Amino acid sequence: MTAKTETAPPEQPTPPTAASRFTTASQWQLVWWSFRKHKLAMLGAIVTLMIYIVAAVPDFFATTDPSQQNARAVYHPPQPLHLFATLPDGSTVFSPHVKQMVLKRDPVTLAPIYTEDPTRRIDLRFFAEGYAYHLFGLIPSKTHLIGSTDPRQQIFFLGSDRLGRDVWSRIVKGCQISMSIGLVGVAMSLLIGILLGGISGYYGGRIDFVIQRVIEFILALPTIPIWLALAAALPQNWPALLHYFMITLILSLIGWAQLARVVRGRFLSLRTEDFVTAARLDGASEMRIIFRHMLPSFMSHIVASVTLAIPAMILAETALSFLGLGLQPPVISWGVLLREAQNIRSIVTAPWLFAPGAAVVIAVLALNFLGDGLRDAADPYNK
Amino acid sequence: MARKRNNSGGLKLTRRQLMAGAGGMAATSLVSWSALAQGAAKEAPEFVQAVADKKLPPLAERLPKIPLVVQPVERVGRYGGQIRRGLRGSADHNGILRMVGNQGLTRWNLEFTDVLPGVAHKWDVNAGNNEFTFHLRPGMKWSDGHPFTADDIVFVFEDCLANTELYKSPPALWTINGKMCKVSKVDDVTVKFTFDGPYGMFLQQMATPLGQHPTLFPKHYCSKFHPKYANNVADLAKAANVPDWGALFRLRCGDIEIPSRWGNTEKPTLDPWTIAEPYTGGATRVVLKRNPYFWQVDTEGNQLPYVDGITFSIAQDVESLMLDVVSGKIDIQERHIDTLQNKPTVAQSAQRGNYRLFETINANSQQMSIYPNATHKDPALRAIFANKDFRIALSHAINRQEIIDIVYLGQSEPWQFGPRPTHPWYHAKFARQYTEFDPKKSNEMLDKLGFSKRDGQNFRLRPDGQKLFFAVDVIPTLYPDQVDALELCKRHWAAVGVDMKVNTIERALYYTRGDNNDHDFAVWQGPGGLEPLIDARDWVPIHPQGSRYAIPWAVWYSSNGKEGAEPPENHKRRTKLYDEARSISDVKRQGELMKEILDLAADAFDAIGICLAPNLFGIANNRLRNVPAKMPGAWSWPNPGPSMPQQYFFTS
Amino acid sequence: MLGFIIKRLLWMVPSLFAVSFLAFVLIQLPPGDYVTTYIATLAASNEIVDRTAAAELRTRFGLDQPFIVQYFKWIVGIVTRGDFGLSFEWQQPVSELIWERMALTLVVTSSTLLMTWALAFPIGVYSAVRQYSIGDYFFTFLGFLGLAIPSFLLALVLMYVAVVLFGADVGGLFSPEYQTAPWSWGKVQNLVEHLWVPVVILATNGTASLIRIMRANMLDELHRPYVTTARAKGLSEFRLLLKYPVRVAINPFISTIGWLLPNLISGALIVAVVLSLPIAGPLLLQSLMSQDMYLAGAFVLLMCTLTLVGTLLSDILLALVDPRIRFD
Amino acid sequence: MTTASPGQPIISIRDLHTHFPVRGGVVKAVDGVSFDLSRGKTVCVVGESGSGKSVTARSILQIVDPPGRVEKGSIVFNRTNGTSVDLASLNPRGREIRSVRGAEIAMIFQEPMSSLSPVHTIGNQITEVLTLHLGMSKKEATARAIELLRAVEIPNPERAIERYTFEYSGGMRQRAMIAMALACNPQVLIADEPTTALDVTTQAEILDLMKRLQAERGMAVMFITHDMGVVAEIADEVVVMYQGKVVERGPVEQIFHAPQDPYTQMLLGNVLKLERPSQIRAAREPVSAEEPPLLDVRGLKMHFPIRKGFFRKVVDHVRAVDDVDIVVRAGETLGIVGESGSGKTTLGRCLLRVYEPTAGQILYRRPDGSVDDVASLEKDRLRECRREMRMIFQDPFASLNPRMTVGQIIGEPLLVNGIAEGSELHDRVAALLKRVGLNPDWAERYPHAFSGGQRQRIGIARALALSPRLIVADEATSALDVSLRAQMLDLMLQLQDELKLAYVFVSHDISVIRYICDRVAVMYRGKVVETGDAEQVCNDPVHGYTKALLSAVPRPDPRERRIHARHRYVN
Repeated sequence: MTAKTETAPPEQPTPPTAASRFTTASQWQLVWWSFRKHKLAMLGAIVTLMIYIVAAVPDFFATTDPSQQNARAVYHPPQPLHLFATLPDGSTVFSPHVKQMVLKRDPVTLAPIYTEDPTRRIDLRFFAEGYAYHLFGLIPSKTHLIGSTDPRQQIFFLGSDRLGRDVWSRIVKGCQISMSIGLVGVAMSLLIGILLGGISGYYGGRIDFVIQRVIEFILALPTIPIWLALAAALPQNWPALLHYFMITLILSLIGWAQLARVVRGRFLSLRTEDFVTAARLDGASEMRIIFRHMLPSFMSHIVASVTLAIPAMILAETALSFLGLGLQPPVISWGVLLREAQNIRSIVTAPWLFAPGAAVVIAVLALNFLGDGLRDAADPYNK
Repeated sequence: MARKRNNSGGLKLTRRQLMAGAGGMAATSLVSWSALAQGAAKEAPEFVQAVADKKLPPLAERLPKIPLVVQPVERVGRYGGQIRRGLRGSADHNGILRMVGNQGLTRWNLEFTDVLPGVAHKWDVNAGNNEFTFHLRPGMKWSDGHPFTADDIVFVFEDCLANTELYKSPPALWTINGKMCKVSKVDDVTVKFTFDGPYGMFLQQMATPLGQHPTLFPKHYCSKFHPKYANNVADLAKAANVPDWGALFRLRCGDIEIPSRWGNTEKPTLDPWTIAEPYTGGATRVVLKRNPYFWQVDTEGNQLPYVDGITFSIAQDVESLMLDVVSGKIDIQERHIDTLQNKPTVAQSAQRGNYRLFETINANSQQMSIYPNATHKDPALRAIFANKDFRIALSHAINRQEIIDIVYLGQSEPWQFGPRPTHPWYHAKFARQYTEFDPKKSNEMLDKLGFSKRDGQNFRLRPDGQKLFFAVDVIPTLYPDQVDALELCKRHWAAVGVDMKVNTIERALYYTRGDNNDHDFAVWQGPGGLEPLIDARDWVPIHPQGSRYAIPWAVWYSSNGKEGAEPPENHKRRTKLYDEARSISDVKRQGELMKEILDLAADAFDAIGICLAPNLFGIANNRLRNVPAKMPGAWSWPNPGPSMPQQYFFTS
Repeated sequence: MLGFIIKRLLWMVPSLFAVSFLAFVLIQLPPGDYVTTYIATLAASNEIVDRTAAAELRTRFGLDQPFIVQYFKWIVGIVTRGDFGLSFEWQQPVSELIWERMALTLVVTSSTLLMTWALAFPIGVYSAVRQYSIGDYFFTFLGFLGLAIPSFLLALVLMYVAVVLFGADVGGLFSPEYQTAPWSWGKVQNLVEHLWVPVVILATNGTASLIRIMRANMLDELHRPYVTTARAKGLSEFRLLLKYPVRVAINPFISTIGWLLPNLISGALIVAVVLSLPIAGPLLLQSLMSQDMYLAGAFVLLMCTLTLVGTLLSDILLALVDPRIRFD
Repeated sequence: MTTASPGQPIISIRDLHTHFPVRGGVVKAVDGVSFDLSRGKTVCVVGESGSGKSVTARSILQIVDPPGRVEKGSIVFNRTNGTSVDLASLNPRGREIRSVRGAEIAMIFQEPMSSLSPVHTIGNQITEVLTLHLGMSKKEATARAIELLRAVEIPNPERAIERYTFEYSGGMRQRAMIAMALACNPQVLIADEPTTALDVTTQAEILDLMKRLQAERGMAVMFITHDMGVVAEIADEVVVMYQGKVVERGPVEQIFHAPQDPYTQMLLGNVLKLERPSQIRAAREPVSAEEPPLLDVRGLKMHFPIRKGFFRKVVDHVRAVDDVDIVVRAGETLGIVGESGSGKTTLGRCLLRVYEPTAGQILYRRPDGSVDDVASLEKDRLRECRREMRMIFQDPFASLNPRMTVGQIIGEPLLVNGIAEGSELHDRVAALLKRVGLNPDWAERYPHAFSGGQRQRIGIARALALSPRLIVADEATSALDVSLRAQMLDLMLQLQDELKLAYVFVSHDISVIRYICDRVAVMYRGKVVETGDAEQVCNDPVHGYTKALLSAVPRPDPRERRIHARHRYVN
């Protein structure tokens, strides 16, 4: 038998470098400490957190009802936010506002032309009163993070679309669907993946053989045609929520087989670990072995792969929407918004309609950085 | 389009000029050929050389004795150049048809008001309106130089359309009372069509794309794939890897509306240009080249077409077609890019792309017809939808001007249904009733109808306690503007307490739901603005797929009362009047009948309209001339074909 | 090894039957059929298909027959005659349609693959060797960015920029004058001029993820004892990296070569649609959308076959490059 | 072969410092080391893990893994041709140091499996050095490689060069490594624990080989090891390292027989302690052979099927345990000794039915006198038996769930068997910790806060939690440094006294067996070839294999070099 190299110095009460809190640090604390050192991952975590806060209460961050059309503000260009105003006497005061713009339509080309009206500005304030909504779908509220002091005056931080709907508010609202579709989709593939992978890996033998063949078969099916066919096959008269759920399910079809393989592999290798054998000899039941001893051992890996799977889902949703098979308006998701922007018209006359693309890129980047950092920090014991 | 026709009518077609607004009229006349023949007939330089090399017979031998003389829109042009145009990824064969495939026995004038001689240089119609004798042009030839005669037309009818292996049943256009017309050869250049009953619209139908069968199959070529004339068809089918001779025939000779019509470079045609690079599944472009035997000349005797050929590039995505347009890689295009929403973009890039915009007169009447299903399966909803006051209330609740401003860039006017304002049959009441935005009135009416109770969200409740709610089917991929307009309607209706769902569904499902009569409401574009008698679905319940306010009634009509549901008196009366108007050709009488129909339709108020279908646009390269500044846009007038692209030319 | 291959090949037969059936079911799943979509497509330009004509089309295509009969006819045709049926839309034999597009499909996808590898390998190795250097961070960021941008968005914007700002000719793979010209130097050059835009777009995404994988693989191998052994032999760093860790880190890629086979067809789908590339992807998409059953079915079947063959190929390749597996 | 001036050392290391900058500080892995290597002499660098011996060796060739780097000091390399170079001052990536590596100074490593490339043939890896440094053609290099393999006694070298690493056995791999190192006739050979991963008999062969080659070539050898027996066997000079510093150096005789430094003395003391039976055991009453056995294993077989092909058909079996009979009596320690692959670990695990035995009986006498066959027990009854029969694992890292606190780990058997919970559980865990010599307050800590020895104590506490009667200890001390090994064994013996425990002690280490066991079973290829009293088996073995095994173990006394004259067992 081989002598393993031992890293800790011999027989000292506690390793000398360790602070006392290190000794009682649980797995998650260790992961956190190691994760914290990753600057990019921390940034990703913060951005992700912010995005999910926005996704939780999108209406609070919106300035206008995202479905509110406005005939006088079609293809309204973005209005930059000015934080300070210059008073007539030349002094500068803090007074958030945007410049008002007036619409004229070119009689020949029909193109909307906006001119800034330097004399008029729209004053803004924080926690302004705006359109009514329900916080978390329950609590009625009218408060918005920022809004015009005059609720009849619309503001367009990121411009408006062809119907005069506020792009910023729509991005914020779309955030809810897009971010949750990733989360729910991954949760579903996780559920199937862990269940089947776990059964396969823990029990092995014939069940394993069957599940492995099923997984291989599913992996052999080409994804895109299946997506297309399934998405096209969805009964379109289903309620939006069910439809959304099904789209998510279709997207999660990509993920589960891969995840099941990972889980199986983990289970297979853990099954022969000494500490699992020890637990079995301790008399722990199968369930307890799985849930108390094995599952925590790869939970952090699962969390990392889940984090990395969410951006794939978000991108898949946009791709499906691009093909016209994903969610449909009036549902607002980033994919839907991008599909609406997906034309030469937008590039030429309203490039700000691509702002949802930036939102996708930011969200995907943040989640990838976060996931990458988590993956590196996932196993604090094997350093 | 052809339905049951059983009335007879006058012979002479004397419609007034309906579209005074249409610019530069391409008046074509039968100028005496002898007058022209004296001048040196001119032809394209490439043919001059070919003739000199004896590869081609001289022009005089190639042209018929009586060629069609075309009056150019602006001026006599010059030879040369290649027109660049775009097709969408697939199933866009009609994009080629519209440009080159309009060589029927008759053809439309530019104003879409009258039929003019086409392949036939004249015709006679009997008093019973059921016998049509067409006089073909002597000496006319297919694009391979083979003579075109009455035999070709007889072949089409007797051997092809009547062959049940090729056509299970003959196309409806050629049948009256369930029987296909008899086509007989009088002599080489005379052919007679005999129908079982009067057919007042026959000459117009012959000018539409579906009426072009007589000139579609050259006997000398297509008989090679017909078992009656060839005994090796089974082998040929096998060699071509297709299951039977029918498939082989369609592969080689095509049909009016299938891609393979443009997939065979060998098939002779009567078109100004013939296929040089075919339209197949793998094609990235389709190229057509000049037909040396084309049978039309300009007023100076120059053989048409002026332009050497046409290149259709195939864009998988409409956006790359748009890109080609704005970057000046397309010479003429309206198809796929002509939505109003695209207009600012296209107009702004006109200078960069070196093109100008021309206008297409929308043949449609209504931009978005909202059809409440008056024959809904659910009795409660049926009672509500069938109530005229309910529909009036909904109509008054719509702020049409807002929809026009936002969705249609202010380019339209509130409108219900019927012939367009420029049309002589324009019906003011049917077109304008209930279009005022009057939520107060709407609320009063709805209250009176028994929907006065409201729920927690301020939506009205039906007397049975359920929320007043319905879904409106719309196809987002087909008409994205309608989704936008419906979103606005939703808000307008919500303001009067009516809840509606914009039911965005995929197109196949839209049809399936319609066929099964499953829809609450549905929207579609309302056709018939310029051809109120050819497409009358919105004022007469005759179209089993299009008359969505009452599909079972339309089925009842088209099945002669065997299927569907019997319509109310008002509607039945309209179908009767319609049948009568279709069988006659006396325009004045037609107008009277039509007025009666529209009176009844206005009274019934079956569907709710939003606005007059706005005119669309197309682009033409600044060097490409003789393109009318205004032309109709319709399937019956398959733009730009009837504007005669063969007389377009490039300035140097 | 030979026995193994034969067994795997035999195993493919029932798999392919199952897959073909599933493919058929999937294509039939959406409501309506080819004729419905055909009518709807034409309706988009206000063109009207006659009701009787529609019924006739259904009879002609056999769409009025029960599903299982349609499947049976199709599969018998394939097995007995190698006949994949007639495309409803094009009235052309399916195999002809697919083959027509295969050559260019291969050109696009394989040049994408080459570019992806040519970029990803050196960058991945660099990133791993210089872990946490500025360069590593730069490429990591770039890699993630490449992963984050939806390819269709990139395609559209790049296409617009190339066309409008640089006057490039992007749609398609050839200039008009070369479209149908026989192959020549000029045509190849022309192809290369057109190829770069789609290849750059297609490669962006693939390269990004490949860099990540290569970097991770390399990091796993870099600190293995055998690398130290090689260093103790006096090999130069460059030679050492190339011969040992890179050689081992590359094995996981070889195992994915097989997975790329079906990608040859469907991989570039979305980008090809945006850029109007005359390759297989858009045809596949179109056939699925219009429910052109036999064409779509043949595509799906072809891709499944390629997946299965590819997996087998991967296993064989992996065994060839990795003696540990060969002798297992 | 070399005729340089004998007085001058070939390598002279002075005040070498190699540091590893880490977050928040610097680890001084080598901290002012000085010693010399001379031609034809073997210098053994000895020390426990983490003492810096390996980093010292790597510093010579400048192949310290990043972020480590030579900070200070000189490594002067005096060539035979009279030139000298300070290796420490060379650019680690430069051409100069590269021309030294492999050509003039060669190195071999501990794990031949992972130290050789898995995807290149052995021949390829050897010829590479030859073409690189000697500029040989491919053909010449191949011929030379075959010659080299023959020199290291690899049979059939012509075919062997085409083979891959994994096709070689452990000893062969190390031979191939040596062949590779010797390819360019280096003047210095650095061997970093080259025999640690090998069985003793194989180790003996490799040591023999190295000795012979050194004699033939007159190389200077720097031999790194933690095994004092090996040091005594081969060293001319010894350098003892502790925490990056040289604590003592001198001729082997002096180090072993007159050690000056307290650390050396402690180290040797521990080693020598294990050369004799334990004092604790010596003071005990011998266990009567008449007593009914606690565990009576009869005809135990454990065959693992070898499956092949697509349908996973069983084509053969690995007979890991093949018809084994052993007896364990209450209060005694049975040692099971054997080399890797002998089936001893499998046997240990079968006793608790971690594996399902293929055949045979494991008769276990319950406290009430009834006898259960563990091999065929029902689930519930097995659980009861497993409370009385416990296990201690080899790897103190892998056997403790890193995600549970020590208290949870030790309390787990009490909890799941419903014996204690709440504050009672807490108290019992505290008592157990105290019993194995750990601070009861540490129950809240996680395993990562403990050193290897402490972890092994936690493992013992877990085994003790259910008041067992029999403990199977599977290589319980192999992962520990020698200084900890004796402590751990003493603890186990104490506990045996206090709790009347019986041990089945599985080990490959004869000295450990001799120290702790009353009786010994020697396993070879799945069979027990010899059983008997520990004294008798260790001192006067009967079976040929046992003789070979014992004689291959190097004694920690330079005066008793005997490996060369060892008994060789050929089956």
